[in-house]
Amino acid sequence: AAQTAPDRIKQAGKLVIATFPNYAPITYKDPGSNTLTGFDIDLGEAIAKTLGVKAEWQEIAFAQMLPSLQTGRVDMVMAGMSDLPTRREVADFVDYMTSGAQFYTITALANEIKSPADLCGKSVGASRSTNWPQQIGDWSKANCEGKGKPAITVVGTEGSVDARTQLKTQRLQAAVQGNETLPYFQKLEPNTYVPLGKAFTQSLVGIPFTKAEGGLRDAVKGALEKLQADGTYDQLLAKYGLQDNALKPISINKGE
Amino acid sequence: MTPMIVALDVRKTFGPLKALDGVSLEVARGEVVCVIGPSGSGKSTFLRCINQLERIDGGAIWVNGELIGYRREGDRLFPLSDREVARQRLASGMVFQRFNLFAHLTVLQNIIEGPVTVLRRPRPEAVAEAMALLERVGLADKRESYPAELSGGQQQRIAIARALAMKPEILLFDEPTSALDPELVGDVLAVMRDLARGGMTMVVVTHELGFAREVANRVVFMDRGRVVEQGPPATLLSNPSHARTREFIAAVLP
Amino acid sequence: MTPMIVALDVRKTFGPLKALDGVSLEVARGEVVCVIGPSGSGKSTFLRCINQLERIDGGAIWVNGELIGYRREGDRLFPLSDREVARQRLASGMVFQRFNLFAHLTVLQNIIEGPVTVLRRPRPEAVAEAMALLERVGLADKRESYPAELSGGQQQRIAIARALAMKPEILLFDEPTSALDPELVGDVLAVMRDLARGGMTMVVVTHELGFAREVANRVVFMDRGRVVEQGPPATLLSNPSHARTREFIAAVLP
Amino acid sequence: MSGPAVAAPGGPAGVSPYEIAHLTHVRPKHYGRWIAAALVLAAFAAVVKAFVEGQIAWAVVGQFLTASAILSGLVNTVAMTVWAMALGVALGVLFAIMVMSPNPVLRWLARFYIWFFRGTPLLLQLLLWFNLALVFPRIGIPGLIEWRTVDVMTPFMATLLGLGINQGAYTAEVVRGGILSVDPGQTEAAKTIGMTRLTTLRRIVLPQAMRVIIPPVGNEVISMVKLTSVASVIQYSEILRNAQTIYFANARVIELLIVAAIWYLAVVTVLTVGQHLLERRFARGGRTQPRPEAGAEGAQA
Amino acid sequence: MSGPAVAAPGGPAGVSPYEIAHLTHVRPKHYGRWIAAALVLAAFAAVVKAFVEGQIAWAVVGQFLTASAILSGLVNTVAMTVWAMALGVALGVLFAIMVMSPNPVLRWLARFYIWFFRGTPLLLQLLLWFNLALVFPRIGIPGLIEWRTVDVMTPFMATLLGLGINQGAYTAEVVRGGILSVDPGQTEAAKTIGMTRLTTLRRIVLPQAMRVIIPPVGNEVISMVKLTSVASVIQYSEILRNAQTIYFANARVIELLIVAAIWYLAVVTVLTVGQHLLERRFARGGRTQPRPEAGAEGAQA
Ligand SMILES: Nc1ncnc2c1ncn2[C@@H]1O[C@H](COP(=O)(O)OP(=O)(O)OP(=O)(O)O)[C@@H](O)[C@H]1O
Ligand SMILES: Nc1ncnc2c1ncn2[C@@H]1O[C@H](COP(=O)(O)OP(=O)(O)OP(=O)(O)O)[C@@H](O)[C@H]1O
Ligand SMILES: [Mg+2]
Ligand SMILES: [Mg+2]
Repeated sequence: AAQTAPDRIKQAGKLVIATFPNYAPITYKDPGSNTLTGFDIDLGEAIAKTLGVKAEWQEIAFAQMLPSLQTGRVDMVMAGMSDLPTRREVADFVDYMTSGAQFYTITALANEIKSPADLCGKSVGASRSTNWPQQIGDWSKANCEGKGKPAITVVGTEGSVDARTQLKTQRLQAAVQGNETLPYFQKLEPNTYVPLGKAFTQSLVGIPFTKAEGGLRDAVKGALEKLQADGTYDQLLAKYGLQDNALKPISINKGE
Repeated sequence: MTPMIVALDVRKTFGPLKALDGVSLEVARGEVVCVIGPSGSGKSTFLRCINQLERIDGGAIWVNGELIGYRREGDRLFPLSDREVARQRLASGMVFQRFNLFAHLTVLQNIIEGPVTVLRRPRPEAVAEAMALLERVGLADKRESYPAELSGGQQQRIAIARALAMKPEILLFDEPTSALDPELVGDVLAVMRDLARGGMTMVVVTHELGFAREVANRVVFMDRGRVVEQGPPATLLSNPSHARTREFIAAVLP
Repeated sequence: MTPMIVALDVRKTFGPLKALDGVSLEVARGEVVCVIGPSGSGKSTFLRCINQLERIDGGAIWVNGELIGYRREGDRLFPLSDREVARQRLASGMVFQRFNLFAHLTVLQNIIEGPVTVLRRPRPEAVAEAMALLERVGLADKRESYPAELSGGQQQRIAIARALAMKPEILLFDEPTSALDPELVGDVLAVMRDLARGGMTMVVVTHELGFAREVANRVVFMDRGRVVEQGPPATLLSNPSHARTREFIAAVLP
Repeated sequence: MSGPAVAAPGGPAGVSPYEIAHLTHVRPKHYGRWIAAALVLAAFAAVVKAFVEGQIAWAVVGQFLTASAILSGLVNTVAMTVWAMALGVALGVLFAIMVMSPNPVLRWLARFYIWFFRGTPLLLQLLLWFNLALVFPRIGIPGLIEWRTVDVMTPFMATLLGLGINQGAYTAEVVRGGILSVDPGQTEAAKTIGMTRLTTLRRIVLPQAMRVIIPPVGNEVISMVKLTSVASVIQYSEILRNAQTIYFANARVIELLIVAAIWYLAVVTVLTVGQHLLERRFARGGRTQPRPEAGAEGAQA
Repeated sequence: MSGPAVAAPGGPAGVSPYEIAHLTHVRPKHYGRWIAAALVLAAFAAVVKAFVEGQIAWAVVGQFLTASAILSGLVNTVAMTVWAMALGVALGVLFAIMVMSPNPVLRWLARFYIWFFRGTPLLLQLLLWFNLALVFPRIGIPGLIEWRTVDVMTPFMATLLGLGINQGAYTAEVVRGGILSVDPGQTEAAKTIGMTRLTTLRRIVLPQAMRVIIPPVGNEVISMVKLTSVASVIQYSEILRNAQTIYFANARVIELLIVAAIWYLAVVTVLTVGQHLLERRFARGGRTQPRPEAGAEGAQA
């Protein structure tokens, strides 16, 4: 019973989901076929199927997703969105994946920078619409300033793409992006990027719902649990090389 | 027979300046009146008031017996709306010193613009009449030209044809030849002479005293916003009674 | 004494049109020459060639003995640069039909602009001389006015003062009074008469035959880009030898 | 004063320099210009070479130039430019007339519109239209016919309103300038043949104002082509957004931007040509007054 | 034709309707306008009320209005507007003169500049400047003095070049229009007092062209204030970017945009006032030719 969708959704026969295809391999457009692809897309389709409705995808800029949820333009969001306390003021999150912030640099600088500890006093960038810039600062306080070394200069870039371009022009000496996405770019541009150590934070990725949609939230949670039980979830993780990011069991509003 | 134009104690001020300081004048049907006077004496302003390009501040003007620009209610005069003023303007046509032909329209389009857009006449009829008018001013072959392609004298004759196309009862001319080269003045005066002979009521502000002498029924001399003196051209131009008039005529005649 | 201006077989075409079709003319130092002729006969074009507002296509012009607009090398004439042409223009001043005062400058600024910017005279000197010129044209009290605040006659007198401020050896006038109200013409002609008496070399395109008769040493009649006839005013204006001249004079004189 | 010798056509009294009157007039050669041209071309070639040899994969540019996502984005960009400009010009003319109206209510309303929409960032305006449901959850006539605001405010609709209304405020200023540039004598002449204020504007003043209005509006149309890209935040899928979506996946940033630039240049080239044709069309009849010093024939007007 | 009776001043032969000549002229009352004004105000109040009551947290707006990130962004926005506009106007004047030059090399160079920079998206231009290092890793005179391109191309520098050079292309068209609008008689008069082409432009033509140039350039300055926000992609921290940085963290999108809008409106208001003052300053001396039908006194020019 938990996985039945609210009547409104069943009548419409569709689940309207916002995504923004700028986050390979979670959600992106395949340049060849120009179709939406990625782990979130496959998972969203599976959730809709479990609930007995169709998934309808709307492409919405990241910053516009929560307002679109509030205006009722979309029912939920699947775009690798982190479950953060500030975001929980307006939405409830069903967490379905973990994500870690990962330092990396380019091959040209790999001799100079071998581990995260070498980053003190350097410029490190990350997409400004995420909480990574803040996390880099926290890391620097603990691991650079805390040990009497110069602090990292944190640069908020327009997006992860921009961070990678600035790395290539050596405006930045390192960058941070989610450990779920880095392998994709290592494969896309071989011999370019070098990860530095392991992910230095652990956060939860979730699907937000408005506070008024408790019914739908629980239905989706139920659907996800069912997909984990029948193995679909693991199969999809494997398809995109994301086994390290599995979150079991599904939780609600557990992100920090 | 009611006079065509009656102006009674007309006043018009621009800020502190009294451009018209109580002008009274009657013009009979078919009469040709020439207005002369020094620069700034209010000649243009008076014509513009008759045609309601300016709204008067005092006095009243009747055209063809109809009070213009205002509607009487009890003891007070209320201004008419834009639409009613536009209707009243149809009684008079105006020809300007600088021609003011519509620069983006050909000669023919200039002439039929009013009949077609304002009077809602069928286009072919308007064109036929426009061609007759162009014949009359001697410019039928210029119908596809744009104003900028014509000489000043040609432009002014087109301007007259444009005014005539509206079939007005009065034609007002404001120094119609003073922007023309001397050689081109003659053609325009010829057209005006022709109109006067045809019985058109005309008020002409001009410095062409020769024309006034020949064509006008009456000459009016204005100075400082007032009518100083008026009378038949022979009397007023050759033997004016006021000193100011004498002075002016001496200055203008070479 | 070399003549002030020598024009020899001057030709100027605009596309297919021969605006000047071989004009030859000499003007002596201190002479006043009036040029008359119908519209389009090339009078303005000729003045503009003397002042290098147009570059001539054939023939040559000397001003004060100096070949203008070209430099001779062997058998060929090479055009001068913008800077050299500007220097040569200083020999002549020009007064236009439409005055062309600098609209954004006051009367005084209009007059000192040339002396200060082009001749690099110290400002106080230029101002003192400008004031003397303004006295001479009777407009000292208007020095702070903008051109738009002046009557046409006043603007034209300022234009003359502006030309004089450059201390030219020749003054060229292109119909200086034809854009003026008849009452305002007198003042401008008075200033010009005064200049002529002072010995200034002047070439005046004009329709004011009265002025020509009184002031000119010689009158030149042009038609279709050629000089048809020239001579002392008394002869040419009263007893012209060519039919075309007679026709023109009959049309212009009222 | 010596009486002048009347010069017989052909030559004056044998003064030697005057003989040159019949020499050849030489057209200037301008060697300097050709050297300058060569230098400019060389510098240009150097820059092009640097770009060709720089870290840019030109094969990728070629490959995506006609990708279907790029082409459909191009169509959306052009379509939105056309619609938003149409709305902008209509509103611009309307508010320019209002701001010059004798009626103070209309005048102040128009002033407020111009101030407000020129004064707020386009991004905010787009987001406000897109998220109008935050303020008005439903629109229509209550009880009679109503829609959910989010269903009406599609990305297309919100973009159209946002761009069009914003553009209208700028265009209003341009149109006002154009109307002021028309010789007031034209309005007076129109009045004397009995036209009302609005007919005069429509038939006489606006057609002549076009000459002054077209160049700045041309600038604005060209800006608009590129401004549509701001609408990508509310998911209008124009060309730049589609190019970005591709580079998000394949990391070819500069290459995809060059693809977009090539198409933008193509569109702008077409628009520039169109603008020149329109300018020529409205130059018909030329200026109201002949150029100063021009012959009365007006051949050179 | 009957000889006319000469009307003695004071009144004609007792025709009754003529008596009304001495009645009071009433100024129109315009009740309709007041009703319209009331309706407009009511509608306006309703919209404001809807916004106040909508899902917008006005307390957040108040709280961030004077936040230091917002204020420093404002300073950067205004500073960049001033610098980029200065560069844009300088380039605009230069290229307008070049495009009208008799020298064909200069003319084609200027045409290319205008076509290229109007034709490519600003975003691309900014990214190209910012990432110039991809093409030219070092700049300077090889061997003598050299810098790493990324050290020279700071976000400020790249934004300034991108916005200024882009703006120059648009301004060139506006300046060209302005120069064309000046009566050619002014240039001729300047020539006759011996001025060269450039002196004439500087002393006579450009000051008079200002009247036509200022309104569209005013539009462009106001656009520029908001265009600076495009530079956020290359990390220039102007007001909108700083507002975004805040809402990325706290998800108060509309509220922060309203904060930015309030400051933009303030800046635009100041600019509009400045524009009107400048317009008045350059209106000095008025039009070259008096209005048609105006008295020679020109009091109304
Ligand atoms: N719209 C206006 N605003 C202010 N003053 C005006 C206006 N129209 C005319 N005047 C002034 O009113 C007075 C009378 O002007 P009007 O044009 O009627 O004179 P006029 O006799 O036609 O002179 P002219 O022979 O120079 O045409 C002049 O002093 C003029 O400056
Ligand atoms: N810049 C030009 N381009 C083309 N044709 C021109 C130009 N300037 C003059 N013309 C033509 O050259 C001929 C001579 O013109 P010009 O102005 O010298 O005559 P004008 O004798 O001064 O006549 P007006 O008395 O009308 O001033 C005319 O047919 C005129 O149209
Ligand atoms: Mg007048
Ligand atoms: Mg001439």
